[in-house]
Amino acid sequence: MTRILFSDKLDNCIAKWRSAGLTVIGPVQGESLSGYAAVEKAAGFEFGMVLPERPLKELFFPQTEPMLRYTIKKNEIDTTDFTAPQGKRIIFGARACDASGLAIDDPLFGWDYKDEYWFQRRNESVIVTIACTKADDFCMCTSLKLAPDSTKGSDVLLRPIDKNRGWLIEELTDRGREAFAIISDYLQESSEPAVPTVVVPEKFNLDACVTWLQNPENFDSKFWKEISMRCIGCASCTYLCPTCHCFDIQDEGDTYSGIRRKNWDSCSFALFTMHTSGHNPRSTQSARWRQRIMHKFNYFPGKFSVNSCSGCGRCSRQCPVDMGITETLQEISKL
Amino acid sequence: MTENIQSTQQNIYKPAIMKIVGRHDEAPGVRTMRLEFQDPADHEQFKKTFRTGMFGLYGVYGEGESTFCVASPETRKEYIECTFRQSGRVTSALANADIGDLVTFRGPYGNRFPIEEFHGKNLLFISGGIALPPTRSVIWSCLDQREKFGKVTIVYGARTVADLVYKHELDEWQERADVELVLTVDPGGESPDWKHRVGFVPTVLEEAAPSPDNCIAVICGPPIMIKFTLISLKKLGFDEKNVYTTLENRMKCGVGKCGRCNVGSVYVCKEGPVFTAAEVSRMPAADL
Amino acid sequence: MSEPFEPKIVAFVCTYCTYAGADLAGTSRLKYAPNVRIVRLPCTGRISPMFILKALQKGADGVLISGCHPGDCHFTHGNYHARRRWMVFRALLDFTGISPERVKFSWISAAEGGKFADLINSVTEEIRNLGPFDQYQQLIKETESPATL
Amino acid sequence: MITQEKYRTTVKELLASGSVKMVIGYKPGSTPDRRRPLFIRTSEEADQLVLDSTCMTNLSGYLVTEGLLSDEKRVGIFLRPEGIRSINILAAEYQLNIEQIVILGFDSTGRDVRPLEGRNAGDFSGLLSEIKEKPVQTSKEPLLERIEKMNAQERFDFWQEEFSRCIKCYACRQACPMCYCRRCIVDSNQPQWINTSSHTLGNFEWNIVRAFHLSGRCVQCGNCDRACPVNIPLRLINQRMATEVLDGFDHFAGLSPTQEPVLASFKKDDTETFIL
Amino acid sequence: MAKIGVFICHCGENIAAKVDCTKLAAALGEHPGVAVSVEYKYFCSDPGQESVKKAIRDNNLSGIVIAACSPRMHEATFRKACAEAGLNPYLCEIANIREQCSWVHTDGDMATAKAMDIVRSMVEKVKRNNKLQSIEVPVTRRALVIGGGIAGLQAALDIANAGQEVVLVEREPSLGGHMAQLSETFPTLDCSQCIMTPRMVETAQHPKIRLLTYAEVESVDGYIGNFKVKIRMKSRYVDMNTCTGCGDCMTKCPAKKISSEFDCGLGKRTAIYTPFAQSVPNIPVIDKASCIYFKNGKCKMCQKSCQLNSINFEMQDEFIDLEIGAIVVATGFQVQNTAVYGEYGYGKFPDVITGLQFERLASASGPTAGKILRPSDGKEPENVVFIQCAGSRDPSKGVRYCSKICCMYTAKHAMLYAHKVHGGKTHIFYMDIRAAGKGYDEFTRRAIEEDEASYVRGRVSKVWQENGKLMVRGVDTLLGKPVTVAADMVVLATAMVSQPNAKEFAKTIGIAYDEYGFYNEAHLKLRPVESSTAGVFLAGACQSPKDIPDSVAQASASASKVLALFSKEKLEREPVIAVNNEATCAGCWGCVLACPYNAIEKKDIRDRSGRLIKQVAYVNPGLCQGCGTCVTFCRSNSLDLAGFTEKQIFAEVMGL
Repeated sequence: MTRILFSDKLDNCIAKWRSAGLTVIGPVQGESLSGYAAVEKAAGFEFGMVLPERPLKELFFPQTEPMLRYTIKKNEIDTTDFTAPQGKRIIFGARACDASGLAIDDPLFGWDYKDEYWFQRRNESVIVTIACTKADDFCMCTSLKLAPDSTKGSDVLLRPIDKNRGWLIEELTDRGREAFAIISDYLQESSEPAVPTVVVPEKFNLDACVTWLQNPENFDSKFWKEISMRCIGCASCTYLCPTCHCFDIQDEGDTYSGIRRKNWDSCSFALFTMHTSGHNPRSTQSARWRQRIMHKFNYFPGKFSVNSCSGCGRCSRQCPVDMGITETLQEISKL
Repeated sequence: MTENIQSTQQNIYKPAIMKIVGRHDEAPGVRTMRLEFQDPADHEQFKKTFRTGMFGLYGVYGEGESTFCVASPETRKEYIECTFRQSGRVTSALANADIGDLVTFRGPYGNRFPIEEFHGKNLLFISGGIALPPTRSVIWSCLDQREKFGKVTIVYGARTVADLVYKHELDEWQERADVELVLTVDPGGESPDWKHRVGFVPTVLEEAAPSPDNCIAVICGPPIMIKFTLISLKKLGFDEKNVYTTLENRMKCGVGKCGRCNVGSVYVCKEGPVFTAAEVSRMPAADL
Repeated sequence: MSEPFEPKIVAFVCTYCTYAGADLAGTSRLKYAPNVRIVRLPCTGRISPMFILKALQKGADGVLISGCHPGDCHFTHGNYHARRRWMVFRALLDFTGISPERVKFSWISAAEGGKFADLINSVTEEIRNLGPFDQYQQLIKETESPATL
Repeated sequence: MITQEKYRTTVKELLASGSVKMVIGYKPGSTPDRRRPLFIRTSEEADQLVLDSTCMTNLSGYLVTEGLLSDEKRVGIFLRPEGIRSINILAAEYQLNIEQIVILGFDSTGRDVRPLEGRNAGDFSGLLSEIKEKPVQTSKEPLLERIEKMNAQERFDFWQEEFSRCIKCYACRQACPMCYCRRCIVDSNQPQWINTSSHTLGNFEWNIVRAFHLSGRCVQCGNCDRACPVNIPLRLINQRMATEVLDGFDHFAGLSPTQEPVLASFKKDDTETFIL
Repeated sequence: MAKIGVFICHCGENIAAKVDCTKLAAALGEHPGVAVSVEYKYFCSDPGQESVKKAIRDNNLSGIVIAACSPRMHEATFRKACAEAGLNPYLCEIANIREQCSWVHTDGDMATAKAMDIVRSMVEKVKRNNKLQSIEVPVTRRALVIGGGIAGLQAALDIANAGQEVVLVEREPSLGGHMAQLSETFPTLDCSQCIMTPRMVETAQHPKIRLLTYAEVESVDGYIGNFKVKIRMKSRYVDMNTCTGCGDCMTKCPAKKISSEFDCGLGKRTAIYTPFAQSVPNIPVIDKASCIYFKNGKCKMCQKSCQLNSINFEMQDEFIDLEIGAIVVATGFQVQNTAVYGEYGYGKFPDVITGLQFERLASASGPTAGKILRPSDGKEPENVVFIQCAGSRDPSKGVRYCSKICCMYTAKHAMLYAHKVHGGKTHIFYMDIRAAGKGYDEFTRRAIEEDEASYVRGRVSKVWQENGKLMVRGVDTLLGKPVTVAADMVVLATAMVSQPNAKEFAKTIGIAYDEYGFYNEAHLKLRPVESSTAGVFLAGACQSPKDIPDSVAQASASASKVLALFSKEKLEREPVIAVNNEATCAGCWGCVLACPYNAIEKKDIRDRSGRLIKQVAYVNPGLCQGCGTCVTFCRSNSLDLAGFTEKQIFAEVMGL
């Protein structure tokens, strides 16, 4: 027997969570773009899509975020902090790949110096993931040794039952249990089976790829130049990636006061690593694409023991020139 | 998992406010500034953590932050000295700042030269151009406790005589009996009254031929100089493990998050900037 | 009604014609509204669309740009180039919802002190009637770095 | 299909005769409806060439890849009429030598794709003049019409809503053949004219300045619009500006490789009804 | 981040009566970066300036803002004071709180608030000012005068007589220009050649003048003080060093029926020729197109006749490179091709001639030796009709402007005709009589009153031939009825137009021109003899239609400008010029097109091995005038304008 949350009770649950002070966030289909956003009613959700176009990470690591406010006076500078917005939230209907992405980035934001902007939000968010019953040509979680029903990064995993009538509940953490305790009145015991999760075919042999990447000889392989020839060097892959976390720090304001902000930045940009002298350690697009792949599958795991990719496929899905991690790793598999 | 991470309630991106108490020009476009902490708590933190080789982010609000080393030694922690070339937005703003003006400092960050391990050994410092500041921090850290080290040799070169920095300190080292200073400028960079060597640093180094026995080498310079100096040191018989260098990469956060300084699996801002030549040789992405 | 709304207007003018015209208004002791802040440039050819955006970011409710009449440019044809750019940029602003009523262009010669004073008064009045540029102020507010003009 | 086969042969001939060192075309993408840029240097690579109505990307931006044309050898490229206009502009702005470009022109209506006569930029001047006089698309896009009917406040709200989504990934810039600057103005930081932060104000500044820089240069190839991962209808602004310069200055971007840039030139009798 | 001094001037009561200067000074004193903020009654006074200087020295200021009157009043004063106090003069900015604040506002609080903004934004600007050095350009003291007509001669002589070197270039075989073609000149009726030829000779013999006839300017590079000019010496086929101008060759030349350009087709010349008898230099040239040898490969009569062996059929064009400091353009005009007026019958009826042709008829050295004879039959015309504005002031067929000299020369023609043909009758169709000039109106009155010229106010609609007469149909607007005059000859007062190649030539030297091809002066009123390009000056009818006195006056004015330029070894210029960031320049050359002064050049960037990496824009500091039009065009923000940099303006706006 498992507990089940029927879709027709979702409105009650939302109301309950909201009255308990939680902001309820989930997949929403906007007029021209889908993403995760706050809703007041269940009707605001769109569970039918394979994956929202915008990644979940932006709710934890927004594209731009104020950090400090400074005021320059004569012989005096005032600095005040911005903290991440306070308030508990529940992300209802995250995808497993997006939830995994959060877990992947935790060690990065936490090693030695803790980035409070990230952890403030992490600590106040409950991630309720819905296992996927649908996938598209770009999904590749299985290739990353994850799955449509991975629990990584989730506090609760829901498995859909037939005809979208509801979800079987699998509570994974205390935080998840607490959140679902709030709505326990609306949950029912049931033995109804879950709809099987979608089968996502494996696209490449990750182990073989990693071995190839770890071989120092391949750092200068001409493969990099060939594969990245059509890369135009935009940042749509990195910005939509649920794990890419690079950022920039910028001041803006007038000459008397302003804001220091943390903005997304990307290893795809030539200026990312450019020294003021003009020297650029990653001066070509192929060096930058190599960095992205190496970082995700060699360097990052070397440091944090986890691949910096959760297999959502957004990089390939959105690429203006139809590139992406999938293609690159597929090609590496062939080498 | 996330539950275990405890908030330290500290904004790691908030800098300390510093007052400029001294400044002077080293070479065309190159300036040294001495900064003092305004908040004693910030100063205490600095005193606790600073060791030679570490760097900081120096900033001007409205313009941003720029990374360079702490050029003063770990034996003198009452102030911070930094030396920089005016080139970008932040360094231009810093160069415009006057004595009495306020700037910001975040750090010290990164790893350090393990100078305790250098005790009893001979030291060879090799530096080029504007990269003398990090070397200078180690040099003074050692000279301030001179008795703990063996022979000290400094090889320093610049493109032209005008480009040599810390000229007054070069004079001081020149005077000292317990320091051997080898100065050089690139061919064509000499002035009529130049009494020292002419030639590129690696060549001059090979001519000076310091002994690798019981010797630690510290190199700081532009990537191209480091590349050829490493080759020269190898020729002279230095073990890669006894050669230290620093990698200078573009940085923004300084705390291992923003991804900019990433070289291979290394975040230079946290695991660097000090590396042994042995470590550098295993990092193809260092692009030396 | 409380105090009437005092619009904040930034003007970018060329030094040879309009700035001199403004000086003439002064020496003629003409009176006009004190809402305009003038930025002096060598020529209208130097006036970049970027300046307009920054004036708006600073919180201006209106922007005025003025230079020599066609044919009068001290630099022979800086104003002809400027005119094309303005036309294009103005259309762009219009299309993206910044009303042309908030960004005005004029030719004022060094002899037209009277025209300068009249223009400042009429532009000030028009923008006063339009009211504060709340929509833009809202954008600025979102940046957490509020306008201070 | 026939066009594709013919062109495969043409590409092979061009490569075999040594008259080009490379041809830039299309190959199948990761899904049936996607096409990828293809760089053909060998006969085998030519067999991958696909040419059909889904080949939308304007490939001309690849021509200004650093070093590609510096050996003075010729390069072939598949271009729609807009693409030909792009390379005309690139030539007019001295970014490439038009003599080095061998044009493999094509166009499509519905699903039919047909070749365009000619190999050199000059061969298409008649075609481009025709397009200028008689635009293929006569009816305005409904959304554009909707926007033009709005009042200023509504338009402002509409665009701020659109721009609020912008994430400053610069895919629009990177995909645009006209954005060849070594340093983009948004990366120019002394001073930082355009806020790099992707709050709505910064996004608005970025998009409006890019549109200004494209005024009189955009050929409406649609690269930016297709590249935008957050679906901002960027084409509309550029279309609107193209109409503006056509109506105002009779300037049809990319009509010839020697066309004067519209914003670096002027006529003494340019309209100035808007000037007080 | 700097040490700025703010000096708030009361200007007596002018500022202080409206703006609360004390409050202003106190507020600015609290502004970041302001080290000194003081007020004073008159900072422009000697003690005021001294106090500014003292403050600069005592506080080691890094910049100052003077809040006072318009920078147009005292910017120079305070910049000088800065320099005297050891501060770079360009670290001084003026905040205009008088003309643009205290004088124009009534509300004191509002005026004070506005003054505050003005001064603050200036402080923010000056913080970002750079030390600028005025630009010194070395000057080559050698002038190039282009055109050997009266304007060119005058300019060349004036400059040479002042002791400076001159190179005079004339494209025709002889000096003289149009003035040499004229008969007698208004309003004094003195013989044109009598006053012209001595000047030609003086020019040719002047030790400071290098005369290059039958030569053309091929290219002009460089900038004020430092032009590099290439001259094409067209091959004369006659050795200038040995030829004495004896004229034997011309006598022997069998090709004798070539229409003479100098005589406007009314006379003939040979294939080897000098344009006219008094040509300077008096050395013939071979007209290759008409020469029988060049056409058929046989003849060489001239070579055989030449005892000095001066004829050389193998001669080629030669090029001379010159270093030049200043250029006077005196390229003159042409008369409009009157064929556009079919109704006047020019070209159809041989006795319809232009004013210039009439000059040749009336000239003592002309084809008729000064007798007025009809071209058709050589008879003396008894009735002549003059049609004024045959081209001028006619937007439909001719030109919109007034050619300025036609009223006068037509009156002169009527007089000359009356003097030469007793009893001859003249009718002059005119629109208005424009006779503004010293002695001019009196002159036209004389034509009417003493020489009985019959002026008919109205236009001519048609000229046709009837019974051996030219019938001229016009309208007399004063009487309000049509008139028809039977004439023996019709003279058209054709418009003066620019030289046919004027526009291309302007591009060669890099100066601006108007829609008609006349060269633009830098400022119509205040800089009427300077072209839009520094170091290039204008003289004569190449700028606009002019009569002789005006041409001469402008030529002398240009000469004095050249001499002023040559009075120093170096030229000092304001350092407000554009500079390019070569690292970021994309080389699109939009700036090159946008620059009104052709000041932007393409510069090759090469690597160490000399391989061309890219081309970037280079702003020539000698040519740049500092308008900043290029800066605004530059999409990559690579160009910037010293003194009004992007950083400064950004700070000025953001500091408001």
